[in-house]
Amino acid sequence: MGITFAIIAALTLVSAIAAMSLRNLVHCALSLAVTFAGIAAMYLQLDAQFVGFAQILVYIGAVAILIVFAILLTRSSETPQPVISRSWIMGIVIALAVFGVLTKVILSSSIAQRELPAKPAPTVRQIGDQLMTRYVLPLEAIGLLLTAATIGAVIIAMHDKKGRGDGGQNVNSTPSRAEAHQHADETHNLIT
Amino acid sequence: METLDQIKDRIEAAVPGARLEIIPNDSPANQPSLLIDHEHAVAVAKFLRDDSQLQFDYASNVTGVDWLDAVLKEKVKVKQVVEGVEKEVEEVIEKKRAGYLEAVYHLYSMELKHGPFILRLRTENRTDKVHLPSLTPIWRGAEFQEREIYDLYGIIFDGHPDLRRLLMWEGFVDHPMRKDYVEPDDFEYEPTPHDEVLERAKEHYPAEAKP
Amino acid sequence: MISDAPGQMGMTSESASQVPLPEGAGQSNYTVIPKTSAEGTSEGELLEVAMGPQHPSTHGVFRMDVVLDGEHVVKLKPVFGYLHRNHEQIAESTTYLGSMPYTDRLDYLCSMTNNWAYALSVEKLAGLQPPERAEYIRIITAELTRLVNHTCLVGFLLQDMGALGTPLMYAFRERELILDLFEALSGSRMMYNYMRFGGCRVDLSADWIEQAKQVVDGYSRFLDEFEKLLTENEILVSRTQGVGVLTVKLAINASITGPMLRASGVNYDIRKVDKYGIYDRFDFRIPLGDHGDVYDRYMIRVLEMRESVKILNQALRDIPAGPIMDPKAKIRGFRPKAGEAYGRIEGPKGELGFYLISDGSPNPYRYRVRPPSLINLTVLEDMCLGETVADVVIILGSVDIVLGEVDR
Amino acid sequence: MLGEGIIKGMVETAKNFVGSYHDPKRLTTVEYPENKIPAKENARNFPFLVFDGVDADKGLRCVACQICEKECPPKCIYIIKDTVKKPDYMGKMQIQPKIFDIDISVCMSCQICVEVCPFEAIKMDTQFELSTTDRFENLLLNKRELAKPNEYYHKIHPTEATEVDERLAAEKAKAEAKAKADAEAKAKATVAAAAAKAAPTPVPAPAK
Amino acid sequence: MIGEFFKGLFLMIWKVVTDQPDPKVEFVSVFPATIQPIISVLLSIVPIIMVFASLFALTTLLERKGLGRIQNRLGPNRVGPFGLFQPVADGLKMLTKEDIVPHSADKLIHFLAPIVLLVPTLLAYAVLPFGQNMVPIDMDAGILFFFAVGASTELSIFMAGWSSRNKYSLLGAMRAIAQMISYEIPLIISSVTVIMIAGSLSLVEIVDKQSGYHFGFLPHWNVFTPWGLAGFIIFLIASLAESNRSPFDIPEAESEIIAGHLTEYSGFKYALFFLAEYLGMFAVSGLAVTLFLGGWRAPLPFLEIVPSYIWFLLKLMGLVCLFIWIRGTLPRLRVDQLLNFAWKFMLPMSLINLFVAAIWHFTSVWNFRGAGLGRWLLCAAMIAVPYVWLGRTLIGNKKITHRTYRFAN
Repeated sequence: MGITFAIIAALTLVSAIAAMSLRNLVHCALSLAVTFAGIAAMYLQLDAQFVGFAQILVYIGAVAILIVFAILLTRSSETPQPVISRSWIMGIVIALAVFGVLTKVILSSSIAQRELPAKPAPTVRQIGDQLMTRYVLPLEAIGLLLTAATIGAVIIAMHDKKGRGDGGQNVNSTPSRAEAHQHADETHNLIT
Repeated sequence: METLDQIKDRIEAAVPGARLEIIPNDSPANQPSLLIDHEHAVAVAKFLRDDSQLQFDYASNVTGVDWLDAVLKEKVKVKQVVEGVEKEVEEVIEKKRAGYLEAVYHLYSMELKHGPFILRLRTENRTDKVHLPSLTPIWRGAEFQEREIYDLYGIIFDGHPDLRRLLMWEGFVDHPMRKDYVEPDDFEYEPTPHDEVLERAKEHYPAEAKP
Repeated sequence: MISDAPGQMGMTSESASQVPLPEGAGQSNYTVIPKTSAEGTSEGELLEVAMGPQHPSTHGVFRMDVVLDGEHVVKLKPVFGYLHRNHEQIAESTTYLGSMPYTDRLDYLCSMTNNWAYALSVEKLAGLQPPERAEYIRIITAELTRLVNHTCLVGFLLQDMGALGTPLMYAFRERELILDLFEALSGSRMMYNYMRFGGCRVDLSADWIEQAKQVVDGYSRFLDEFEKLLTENEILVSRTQGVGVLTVKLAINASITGPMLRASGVNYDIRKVDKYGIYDRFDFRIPLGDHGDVYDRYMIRVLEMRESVKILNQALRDIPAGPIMDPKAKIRGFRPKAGEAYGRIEGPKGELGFYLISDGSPNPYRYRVRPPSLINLTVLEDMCLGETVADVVIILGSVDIVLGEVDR
Repeated sequence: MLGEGIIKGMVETAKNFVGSYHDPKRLTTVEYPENKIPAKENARNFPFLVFDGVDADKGLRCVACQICEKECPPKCIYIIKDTVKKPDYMGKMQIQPKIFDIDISVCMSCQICVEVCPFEAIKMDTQFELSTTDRFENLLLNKRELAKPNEYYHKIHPTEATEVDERLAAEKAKAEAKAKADAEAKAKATVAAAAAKAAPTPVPAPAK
Repeated sequence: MIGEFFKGLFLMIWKVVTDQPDPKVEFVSVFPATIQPIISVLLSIVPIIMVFASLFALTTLLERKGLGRIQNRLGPNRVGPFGLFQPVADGLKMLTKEDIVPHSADKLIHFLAPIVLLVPTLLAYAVLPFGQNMVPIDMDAGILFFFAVGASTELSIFMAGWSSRNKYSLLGAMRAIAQMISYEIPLIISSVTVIMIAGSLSLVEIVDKQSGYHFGFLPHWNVFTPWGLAGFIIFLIASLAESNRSPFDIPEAESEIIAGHLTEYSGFKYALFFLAEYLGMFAVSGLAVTLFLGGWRAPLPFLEIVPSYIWFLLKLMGLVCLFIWIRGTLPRLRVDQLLNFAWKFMLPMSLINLFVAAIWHFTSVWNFRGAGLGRWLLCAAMIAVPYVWLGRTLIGNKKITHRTYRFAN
């Protein structure tokens, strides 16, 4: 519980709150990225290099960008709602209740009772070995799932492209010039 | 290519009711032109474009001309009895001509590689009756040039798909290529050898132009 | 676009921005047009971008109001006039000779052909006939101008494609040699003011012809080098082939001229059709494209340069001795008879014509330039629809415009 | 189409890179203030007025006929005639311009003034380093600034200047010859007149 | 105290010059124990920043001169001898320029973007082994760290583009992100081949695996294997795209979208972007050197007397010169072509390359006569055939052909 941890935790929390409460969606997304970075920093502080870097690579490099893209590419749904919901008391009550239940469960579970094991030094090689031996089935299952998702995404994207009408190559279909093209088409066949 | 007279006859046959007039050209270039009336302009143009022997598929140059009100002097040979003998005497007749705006189309054929064939359209006057039928539906190449004529001469082309000013900005009032166009005198003052600009600027901005 | 009925909920009544606005960005310059149902199925909104007049690749102060769907163009309106100086009005208020230097400034890359077109028209109007040597000189200078223009154009086109100036610099290196020739001949590097009604201003020296021969010999080597650098380059090929296609029908109907027309496959070259000057004495061919895309326009220009080199070789070999001015021509007090004439030549950019009406006074009554650059832009929108922003730039580049001529 | 074109292009640029070090033909740029490209003989920039002899005021060839002023397309020449005739460097009485201004910020170097001048008085200069800090006053050149001696003209356009000098000399010789002939004719006429006066009654050719 | 200080300093410099291990030890021990870690860290960081910042200055000059020569110009030669002080002049100009922030910009994010770009770029240097005994941190998952920090630069480009409130900036940012995400995949997969063969994520170990020579002269660099060569080329192309260099400078395509996300930046912030871009290019070239070109190892045995970091820098500059050369030659791709190229060519090729590397790994047990050559040829063929096929389909889809032209008389 060093000072580093305090700083990182505070940063993570503040940015997480900002991600929830800011009104501008892009600001929210950027705050979320800061939260991800904070979590990665915590992993690193725990000497979990691989997980920390994977967190940065996946969450900041991919997920945050994905969110940002989603915000940019979809129709803006920035409705000028009031920041605080009218039923905020109910919300707080529910949040506190959930928090209490979770705390209770965690504290009463066997994890909390167990002694902290000696600090392991998991190298990447060990993680890899474990993944390839003990956890090979889950890994394969995840791989299959992701492949299926990728193929699905490709199919959806291809469908969308067809719907767009040959990438917009079909000039004649645009109405602004249809008239002019008509004039051109009126002309007879010509010349080589 | 057929001569202009032959073409004129053919057009008259093909487009009944078309009023055509050959405008001679005295210069060594020898490029006489054909004046056509508003009502049949599009039909005549279409005939010129589509006729198999003419095929004027290419409107090279489209432009406007401004003719002010003028007094034309014409020399006419008149037979007169002078001193009892009949003689031919040249007499100068002065004719008043009302001004008009004119659109000139130079047509060529890319297919048959002949031309030019010059088509003229005239407005009735220079002030209010300045409408002409647009030939852009026949030759797309006239699109920008007709816009330019509208911009610089103020001929309104009926049937033009997008008749806006081309070179001057929207909101400009006059038509700068007209012969009676008066340059605005509100330019930035710069000393020139003649200092004409200064003189005019002084009139325009009496207070500011004083050095 | 804010709906006035407060109860009406739904997507259309929201702030029309595609992107959430940063706070305090009320007066943003975004204009977002909701797509009408007729135009497409995609749910995206359209973005209107004004490319120009200070855009780096509009070749001057030219503006295109482009409406984009993502990166694809759905509407494009060219806007002209930023360089308008009413050239025709100026010419009508000065003498016939006095507007010769102004023609230099129309298309400042090909002043010689501008001079020639104007001189040709005035000669038609006044019935002058330049002597043979002058005709040869005119052809030599015009073909050199064609080399200059096409070389520059290819350089600019590649610059627009993002080749960081290397092809442009090679092009300018060669252009420099030709400009040196022109400077030695006419005294100026760009504004030649060289042709006169009924001939040319200065005679060629034997020395000049030797230099010109050297330059022309070196030119085919340069073209080989240039083609090695570019023609087969996969990036260039994949960026230009099939982009900005112009059909034959549209090209003819829209009065497209010059290399652009021939890239669409129409055999129409005024050098062959009108045989103005003495072009019928030379052996050269007209390259024709079949696809009418940007690549064809690029290649037609390269091939035309090779043909120009051929013409130049013949002209520099055969040029006869003799006078260079029609003895009937007058410098002072030039007043052609009343009448009109339209003269045209095959400029490097297309048909450059001058339409003159004389009323017998020293100034032309009507003076009109038929600007090939402007008229070739008629089909810009047709070529660009459905292409991407990057293509718009190279399509514009392949049209070959000079704003001095477009806006006049 | 599998990358050969790109490799070819790369080879070409590499050739140019190396070439720029050993082949001076490739490197066309000139480092301007230190090196200058020698001016071409036909080069033209802005007009100047030629004077003969040593005195710019006296020797000016210009006789203020104002043709160039009329013909100048951008109207950058401004001339006011002197009201009195002054002797030129040869001592001949001539009208000279009182004011002769050229606004070189307007001038477009078209050389039409040179072509229309019947007196070979205005010629094109090759001087191009004319930048100043005041675009109004310093770019308006007056008669004094414009006048340059005939030797300078010979220096910048030797061939043309020689031709001009020959033509002028020929014209002068012709004029002198004509003047001489005129003078002789006049003299003869006067002689004849005198003779005629001397013999008041017209005597028909003596038949005797 | 002072004597020890200078002695330590001298010893450190001597050890660096002669390429000995642990150069910092003596010098750091001069200081009190409490600040020793900080001194040690500073001694690692400061030289990196100094060296690469000056390398940046040098490269801008080199680039301008080299491009000039490629284009038959002289290049900058006015400031100082041979224009050597041109970068200084440029820097002064950048610093004294007005810092313009658009009125409607999101000020905070507009301000943060260059910093957020520069910091991860600098962090990437932490794991690169610059010399035999010079690696700031020998991290177990070094290469993963490199890619992790590299990935976070994308966000800053988005920030720059979005916060400027300029259409061109936004377009540029979108293009940049699309491009960087697409090319990150081949970049990573092509480095995975090396990781697979070396069996480690640590860059130091990867360099160690490339020691030794075939036949006494051909170094054991990965680039001299079929998968290594293919991987190197893929890596190079992808790193060109990652660092937004021509022909992939689409995010900054000046002829289309002015300067992309940099349009609204000026002065010092622009300089920071510029710096970060070049530093990114150095970092990614450094990684290429480490992965494929044997890192700091000398190309020939007798050249090992030259200090190792010199070799690293030489190889790095070689790659940078290659980048400059490419920049001076090639036109730019179009966005859709760029993405097509990434997904339809680079990605399959890098996957095939991964497979080939596995084959290479398993065939290493072959020990019959001519096994080495056979293995080499097999792997080369396994790369060349898909290359030709993929290349043809990529072109075939767009109906790109060699054209012939008609002539009319």
